[in-house]
Amino acid sequence: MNEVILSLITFLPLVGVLLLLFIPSGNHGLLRGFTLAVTILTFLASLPLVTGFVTNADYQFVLNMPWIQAGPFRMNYHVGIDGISLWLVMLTTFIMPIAVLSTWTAVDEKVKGYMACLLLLEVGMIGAFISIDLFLFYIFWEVMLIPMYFIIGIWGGKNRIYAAVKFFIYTMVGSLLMLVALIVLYFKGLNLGITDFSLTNFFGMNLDPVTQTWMFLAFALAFAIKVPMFPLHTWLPDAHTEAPTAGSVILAAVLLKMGTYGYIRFAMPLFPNAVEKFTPLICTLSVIGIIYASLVAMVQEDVKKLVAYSSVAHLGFVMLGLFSLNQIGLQGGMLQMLNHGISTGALFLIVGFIYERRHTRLITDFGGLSKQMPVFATIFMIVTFSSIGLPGTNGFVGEFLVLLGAFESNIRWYAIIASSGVILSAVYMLWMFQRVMFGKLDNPKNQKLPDLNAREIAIMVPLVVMIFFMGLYPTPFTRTMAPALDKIIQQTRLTKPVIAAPPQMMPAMPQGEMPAGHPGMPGGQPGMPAGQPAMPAGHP
Amino acid sequence: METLFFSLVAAIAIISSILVITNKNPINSALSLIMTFFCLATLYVMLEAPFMAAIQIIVYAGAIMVLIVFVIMLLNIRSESGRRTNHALFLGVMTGVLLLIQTWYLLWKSSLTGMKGSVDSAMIIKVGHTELIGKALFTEFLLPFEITSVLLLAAIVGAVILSKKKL
Amino acid sequence: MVSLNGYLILSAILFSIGMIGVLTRRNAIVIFMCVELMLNAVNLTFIAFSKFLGNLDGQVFVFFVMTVAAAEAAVGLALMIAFYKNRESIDVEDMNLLKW
Amino acid sequence: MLDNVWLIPLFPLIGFLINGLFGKKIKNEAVIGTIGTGAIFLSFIVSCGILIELVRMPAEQRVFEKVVFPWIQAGTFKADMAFLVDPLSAVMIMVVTGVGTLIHLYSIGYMHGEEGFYRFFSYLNLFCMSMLLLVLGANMLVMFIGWEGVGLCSYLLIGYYFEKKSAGDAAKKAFVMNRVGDFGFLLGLFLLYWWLGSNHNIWTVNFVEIKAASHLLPYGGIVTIATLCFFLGATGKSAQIPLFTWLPDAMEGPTPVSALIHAATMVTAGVYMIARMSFVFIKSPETMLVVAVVGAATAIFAATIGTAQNDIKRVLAYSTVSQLGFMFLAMGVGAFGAGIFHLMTHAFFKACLFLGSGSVIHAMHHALHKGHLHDDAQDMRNMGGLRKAMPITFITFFVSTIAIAGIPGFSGFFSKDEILWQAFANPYHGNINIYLWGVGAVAACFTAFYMFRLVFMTFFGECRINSKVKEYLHESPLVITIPLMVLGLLAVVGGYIGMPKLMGLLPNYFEHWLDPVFELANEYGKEYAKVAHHTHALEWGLMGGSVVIALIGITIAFTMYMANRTLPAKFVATFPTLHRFVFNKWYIDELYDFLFVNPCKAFGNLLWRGFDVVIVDGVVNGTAKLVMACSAGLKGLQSGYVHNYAMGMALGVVAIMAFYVFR
Amino acid sequence: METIVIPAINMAVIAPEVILSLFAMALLLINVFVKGESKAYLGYLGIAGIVVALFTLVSGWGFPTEGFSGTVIQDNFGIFFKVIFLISAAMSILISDKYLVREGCNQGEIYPLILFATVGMMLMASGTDLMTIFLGLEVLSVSLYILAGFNRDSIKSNEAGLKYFLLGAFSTGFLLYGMALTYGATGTTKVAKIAAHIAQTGMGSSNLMLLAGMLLMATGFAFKIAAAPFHMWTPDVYEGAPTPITAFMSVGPKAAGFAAFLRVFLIALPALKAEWTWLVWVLAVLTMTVGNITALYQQNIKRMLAYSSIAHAGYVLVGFTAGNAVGTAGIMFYMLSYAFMNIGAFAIIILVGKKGEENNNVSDYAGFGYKHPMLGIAMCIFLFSLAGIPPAAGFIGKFYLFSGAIQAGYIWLAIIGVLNSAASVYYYLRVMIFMYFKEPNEDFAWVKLTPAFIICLIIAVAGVMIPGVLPGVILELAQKAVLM
Repeated sequence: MNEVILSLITFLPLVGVLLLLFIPSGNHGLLRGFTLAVTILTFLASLPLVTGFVTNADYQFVLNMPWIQAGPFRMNYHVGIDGISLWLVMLTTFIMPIAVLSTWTAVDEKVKGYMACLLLLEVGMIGAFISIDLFLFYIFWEVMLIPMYFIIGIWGGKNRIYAAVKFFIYTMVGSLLMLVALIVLYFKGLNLGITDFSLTNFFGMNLDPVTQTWMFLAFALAFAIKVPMFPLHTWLPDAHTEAPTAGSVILAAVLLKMGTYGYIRFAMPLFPNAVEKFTPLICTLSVIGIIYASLVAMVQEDVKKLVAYSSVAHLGFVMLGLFSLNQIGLQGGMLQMLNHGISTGALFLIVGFIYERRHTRLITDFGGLSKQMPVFATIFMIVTFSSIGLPGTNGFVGEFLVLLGAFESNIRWYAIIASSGVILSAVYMLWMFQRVMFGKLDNPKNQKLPDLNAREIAIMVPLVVMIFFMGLYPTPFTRTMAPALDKIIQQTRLTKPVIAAPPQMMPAMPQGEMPAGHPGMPGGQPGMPAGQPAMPAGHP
Repeated sequence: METLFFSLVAAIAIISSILVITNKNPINSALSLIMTFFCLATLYVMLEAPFMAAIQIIVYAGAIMVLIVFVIMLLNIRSESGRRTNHALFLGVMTGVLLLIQTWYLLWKSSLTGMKGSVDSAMIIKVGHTELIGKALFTEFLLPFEITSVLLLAAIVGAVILSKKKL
Repeated sequence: MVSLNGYLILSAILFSIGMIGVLTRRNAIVIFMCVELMLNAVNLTFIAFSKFLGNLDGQVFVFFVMTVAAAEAAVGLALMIAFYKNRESIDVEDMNLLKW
Repeated sequence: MLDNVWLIPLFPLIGFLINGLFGKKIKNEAVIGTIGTGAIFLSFIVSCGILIELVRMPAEQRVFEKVVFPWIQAGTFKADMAFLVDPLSAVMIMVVTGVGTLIHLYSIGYMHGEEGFYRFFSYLNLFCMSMLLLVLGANMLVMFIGWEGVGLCSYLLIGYYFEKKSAGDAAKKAFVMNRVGDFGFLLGLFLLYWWLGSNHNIWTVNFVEIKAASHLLPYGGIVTIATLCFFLGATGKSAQIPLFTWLPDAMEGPTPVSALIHAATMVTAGVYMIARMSFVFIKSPETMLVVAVVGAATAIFAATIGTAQNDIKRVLAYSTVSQLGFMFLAMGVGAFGAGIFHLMTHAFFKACLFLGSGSVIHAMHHALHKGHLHDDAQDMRNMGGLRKAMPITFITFFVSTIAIAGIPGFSGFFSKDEILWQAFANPYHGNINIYLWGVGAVAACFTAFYMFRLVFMTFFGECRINSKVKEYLHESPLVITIPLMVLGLLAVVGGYIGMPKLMGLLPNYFEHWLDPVFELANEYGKEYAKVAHHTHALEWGLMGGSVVIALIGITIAFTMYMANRTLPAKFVATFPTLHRFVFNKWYIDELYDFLFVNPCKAFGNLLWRGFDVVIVDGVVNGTAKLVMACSAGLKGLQSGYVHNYAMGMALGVVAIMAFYVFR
Repeated sequence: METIVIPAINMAVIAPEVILSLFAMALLLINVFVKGESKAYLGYLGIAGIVVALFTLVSGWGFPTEGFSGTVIQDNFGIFFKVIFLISAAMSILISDKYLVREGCNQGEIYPLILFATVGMMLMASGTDLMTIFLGLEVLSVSLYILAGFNRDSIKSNEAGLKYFLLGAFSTGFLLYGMALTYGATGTTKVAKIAAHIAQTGMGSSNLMLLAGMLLMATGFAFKIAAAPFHMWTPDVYEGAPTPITAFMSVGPKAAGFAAFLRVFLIALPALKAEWTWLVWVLAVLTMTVGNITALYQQNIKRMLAYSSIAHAGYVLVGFTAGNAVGTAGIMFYMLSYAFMNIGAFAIIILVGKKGEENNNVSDYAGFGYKHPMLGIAMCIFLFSLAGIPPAAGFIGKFYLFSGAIQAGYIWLAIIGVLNSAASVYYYLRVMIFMYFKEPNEDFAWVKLTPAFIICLIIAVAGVMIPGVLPGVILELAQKAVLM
């Protein structure tokens, strides 16, 4: 059973698509209901992953079958999850039903195709998260593009074609270069006697630094575009603004995670030397991204664009966390991924709600909605504050750990600058919130707005619950991730940190966490001296 | 003596071929082309290939050129109205000259490296050129020979369907 | 006794002239004739080689080239006639419907 | 009992949930009010129980930590949801729950008939919960929850009348400024955590553990940086220079909010935080000095502004800022106990004052409303002579005013005088302390002045309110006056538990009570303290001096606003610029707008319109355009002419040959 | 005078060719008696012939046999390519009938001519003597000249035929000159013997005559496979020729060209590998880039696909550059999948087209995806496959080609390749933009699907998707068919 669960949840939606073809296109209710059922079923089917997951660093629920064997190539259908992918898969399956519900009424033409696209998208996303075989990963990675392209292009806003094409080609360029790097990697490995594309073969190949540099760049570019990192982000606002609500939600909640996931899973552990070389660059870009995106978000007139830019900032935090390369930072990064998935997803839903009602997203068209739609106001506020990172909500835990981790590692100064992003995020979010929800309800069009209906509340409730749950009790997540993250750290760190005896006052924590590097530790970590000037009288 | 004759023929061939491409009137071009063919036939004879010379006259000058002339007449094409633009002309000539220089250069530099065969003039005189060719055609190159039949068939069919009056 | 190079260079000259013709003339038939000229130049090369190598493959090849030339002539002229029917011209500058 | 400390924040949480989720359905104000008040009252009971239990314990054991559940665990980092009970937090919870209960009660009356009644109470409960988390938090992170939580609540409550743009702006301003502070707080936390961990492998944010490890911290250096960061956080929360401008604007909120959040509790969080981490702060003389100076400066600065305001609540707001300044002064000079003491007394009388002003505004508003007038119900120029109309309010208000002015026998005197004395006598800041004292004294003088100005303008003289609504003015209902009376009483007697031992009437219970908390700090302090001996005479003298100063302030107020009403106008006429500056709060808001807000927006616009769209996207689309241009060009080559194609081929051949033959 | 001894004739070697020729002639005869619509049956008969040929062909898999005194060979390499030719021929026949009727040039001769062309291609693929290859190429060309100009009444068709003819003859000249020089340099026209002679005399690039021969032959083949700068005829001819013929031309002859190209260069001229590798490298880059970039601007979908086919020739040349097992296998796999996807696309173009080559603009596809969901999906599959996006065969093919290049160390070539295919995505997407993102401007005539088309499309889709998801088998076969 365990072996097939992953394949099951991956291809269940595909089956759904096939069945969908037999439903008459006219019968929208049935189409929607069916799709919802499929997604929910997938979610339920994915629950055993959590319950059955054993907290250790290994891949679990592994299924490894030969797939293509020709010439020098061996590709296997090799899937499995560890602490990292587990939660991303869960996030995906969790978001999908919500996404389906979100455009229940908004999309009322070509419903069949729409639902089919959503389901195909789910296939791609889950597949990418669970595949261990690099080739398989690439396949799924590309497959994701197609349905998203159609979702944006067919059901999107007025500038949708530009956005869709931009999205597609932008991503294509990066991923194709990654493909080249992939093949190079494989042939390099072939000389070292690897037998197939399984990721696990490629660790510790100790490629020469130059090769690593090039290949890291190729991988990093592909993922940086998806993240998106600072100079490569411009596709995001367009895609987000044009996409229908569900599209934006999935894009923000899951697709962007592909990039960061790619970093933590592939780019970093595969090319340690390159990572060491490029950490400053990437951190710089992330920090620029944080500040830059925040400032730009501040002056947006379009709510959706604002949220889009805010997610650029949030993912900047994630990247910072990942490249702090210590347990705290990585966990922070991972949590931040999930949080961003939930909070920003929720924000896009909210924007969707008011867009459905008013068919405008300009901040200036709103104002004083709190009076008219209190429930909406409450939820909106909760989500806003979770996105700002208020303690007690999920946003805080992630952001805090990221900054702490970064601060602990030798990218301290970036952390300090990035922390100011915390202020900026409050500025732009609250300003937007105030202009939309506060003030006089003077626009006559707004005076008739109905408050959230049952469906919309049903959509938001799970998200709100998650916001608080993850904010108040993130331990289940962190605990399961820890071992896998440690493995990543071990693979990525060039000089392995001295293993610290856990401080006395801390009760036993999972075995895996022990080696989590404490950069500052005496003789601990190469970057430490670089960090010293930061602390004038710091050291005894 | 022979060299002199060769140079004479070669000169004629070259001149006539130049006429082919300079003549405004297609008919004249055709005639000068036939002239060239005759020269080539002569050279074939000098190269101890009488049979090739014969079919050169028969097939080329006889069949193909007649066909061409016939078509020219049929379509009664006047001489070209106005030449190509000068720079196109210049470019063409330049290209040709360049190619010539290159080929000339590399032919000059290179010698005959192919493996020598058994056929020499004595044998040709003894056996007879036609027979030798025939033998080659029907033994070693039987398949290509057969292919030509398909080729010609296809060509005929094509010619017919393209130009027959009523479908 | 004329050297091989004599023949080869002669054929090279003819070949180039033929090519020039193709590049500079506008009348389809003339262009075709120039192509024939090029083929003949090649034939000369073949036969010269065959003579000096002392094997007949080259001459056999020439034989086939002639056949091909004949076939091409038939088809080509047919095409020209067909074109002429529709266009009242076989000037290549008039073959400009298909471009870009 | 101690084990049930978690109940304290729980009750308000429950209250919040009930009112927040079902308040709209309940509608009945009585029920909602009872739930809200009841919740906080229950925590008050529990707090009392805890206090009593603590009192019973021997002094040195009075530290208790309660872990509720593990919150964050990541690598070495571990933060539990844990509460710390010790004398300090005991005092705080008493203040918070006690004053909180009264203000809840008051609100029932004050907010009567507001449509967002339930909303108000749920927010209020939420605030109490956050505040209690803040004071009870056993580690910096739990404290930080509360720290931000109160920020959130103040945001919500200031923005309570969200339809007023000013309210929205004020709310945002408050939150953002707090955020700036929080930024500092976080950095300080990072530094401390990282330094202790990396150098001594003690990875902790828990106060007790840090205290245990504090001997490892160096004097100055890293600690200075860290504590300065923390202090930035404190300034944000407690409205000190430079981050004080949000507090006056915060008066947009309902008056009970001003009383609870912006006078009694939240704004004192910064003080509390410093007290909580006294053993770290004391290790950095520089920081201590900065704290003291900033405190003194704020005290005088805000006081000056307070003298020129006409809005009754704004005057009180500036007075609050000024009083907080006193508290920081106390912290800065190492008089932690005194600071906390002033915190408590201030909570009493300032809450009383705010509620009193609320009662006045309530009455005024009521009256004006009856008369269908639209005069400003908060402008003191419309008031006057209210003492006849609303005696209870007047008495309580007057008592509190005396208290804050520092007239002997009232609580304010004991605390403030203690601070001034410590400022003078503190052993840390060498010879600056005389200036600290001087500034403090002047500030005290101003305090007395503007407070009495307020009283005179409001309650004395003839009634300046539009005559036809005079008869509508009357005392507020009991539910409002009861809290006033209680607080008024506390304002009088509250001080006696912290009576300077000099007077010898009573032992200074309060100091002793807090000693176990601060002794370590004083221990460290000795490291660089210069012991100076001050005679009792001197202390007596200064005490007298401060009294005199207060009296001077009062007399000036009297002469200007009772005896000779024309003086203020004259004054304004003589020093127009000065007055304009003072009246406009020294143009600080404008300055900040000019320095930070507008540049940010402008820069953001530049980045977006200029950089993002033009350059970044321009590169992308430019590439596309370029390729398309090439496409057009190549398309042009495809001329459709056979000889061109042939030429292409021929050139190709020639080129290839050339490359190979002549290379 | 001695008698001529005819060497043993091993018919098995050329059995498929013979069968096809016989069927072609039979069709020519029958054609006289069938009239009008029923001419379609000629096509089906032709397909029957192809199927028979196919079976005889595959039966020879695994036993390379020479024949006709070394002028022809039947080896896996040849067989693999021949299968491609046969498939493309069959599919083109399937889609031609409807078109011919619509365009009013419904003459039965088209089927035998397609078969003749196929014979020519097969001879190119299996010829081991320059003469065989040359003649096969001529059979192919002559038939194609006719087919291109097949629609006599359409000026475009005439023009296409004539242009193709003139340029084809021109390029033949170069090819021949190259063969002549090679002959001179080695003294033989047999591929194997050439290699042997080169090997034993140890002549290499130093021998300018041989070098020039190689280069000129390369240009000749480059013309056939439409590699830049010898590609310029392609768009015009593809646009002008009858659509089914375009489909056929874009696949079969290209593959045949590659077959001959590969055989001559890999078997006869391995000694010059260092030389021709660079030549091919340059050709590949030029071809990909020119093809893709020019395609971006095209409005006429036939013309667009013409440029795209140029680009694909470029990709295949990448595999050729590699010149290793992976690359060659990649070429075969790619040509096979290309046959399916391209002919599939053209089939849909025929369906959408109207009389007189109308309705061939990209903009005419507005809303097509909604009018005909199934056809729309099929078109998407073909286009995505052409764009090289998984899980379509096109992707696997590209993957193999580029892998070959990378394995041989031409990483930059691979990078240029992938960047090209990224650019190419744009114009394939453009079609889909019109199909799905634009509302139908005017509702066009309901496309009538004949069974032939349905079969053709099903085959095409299957041929794109199945190798896309499970390419293992075919790749293995391709590996077995590699020369060397």
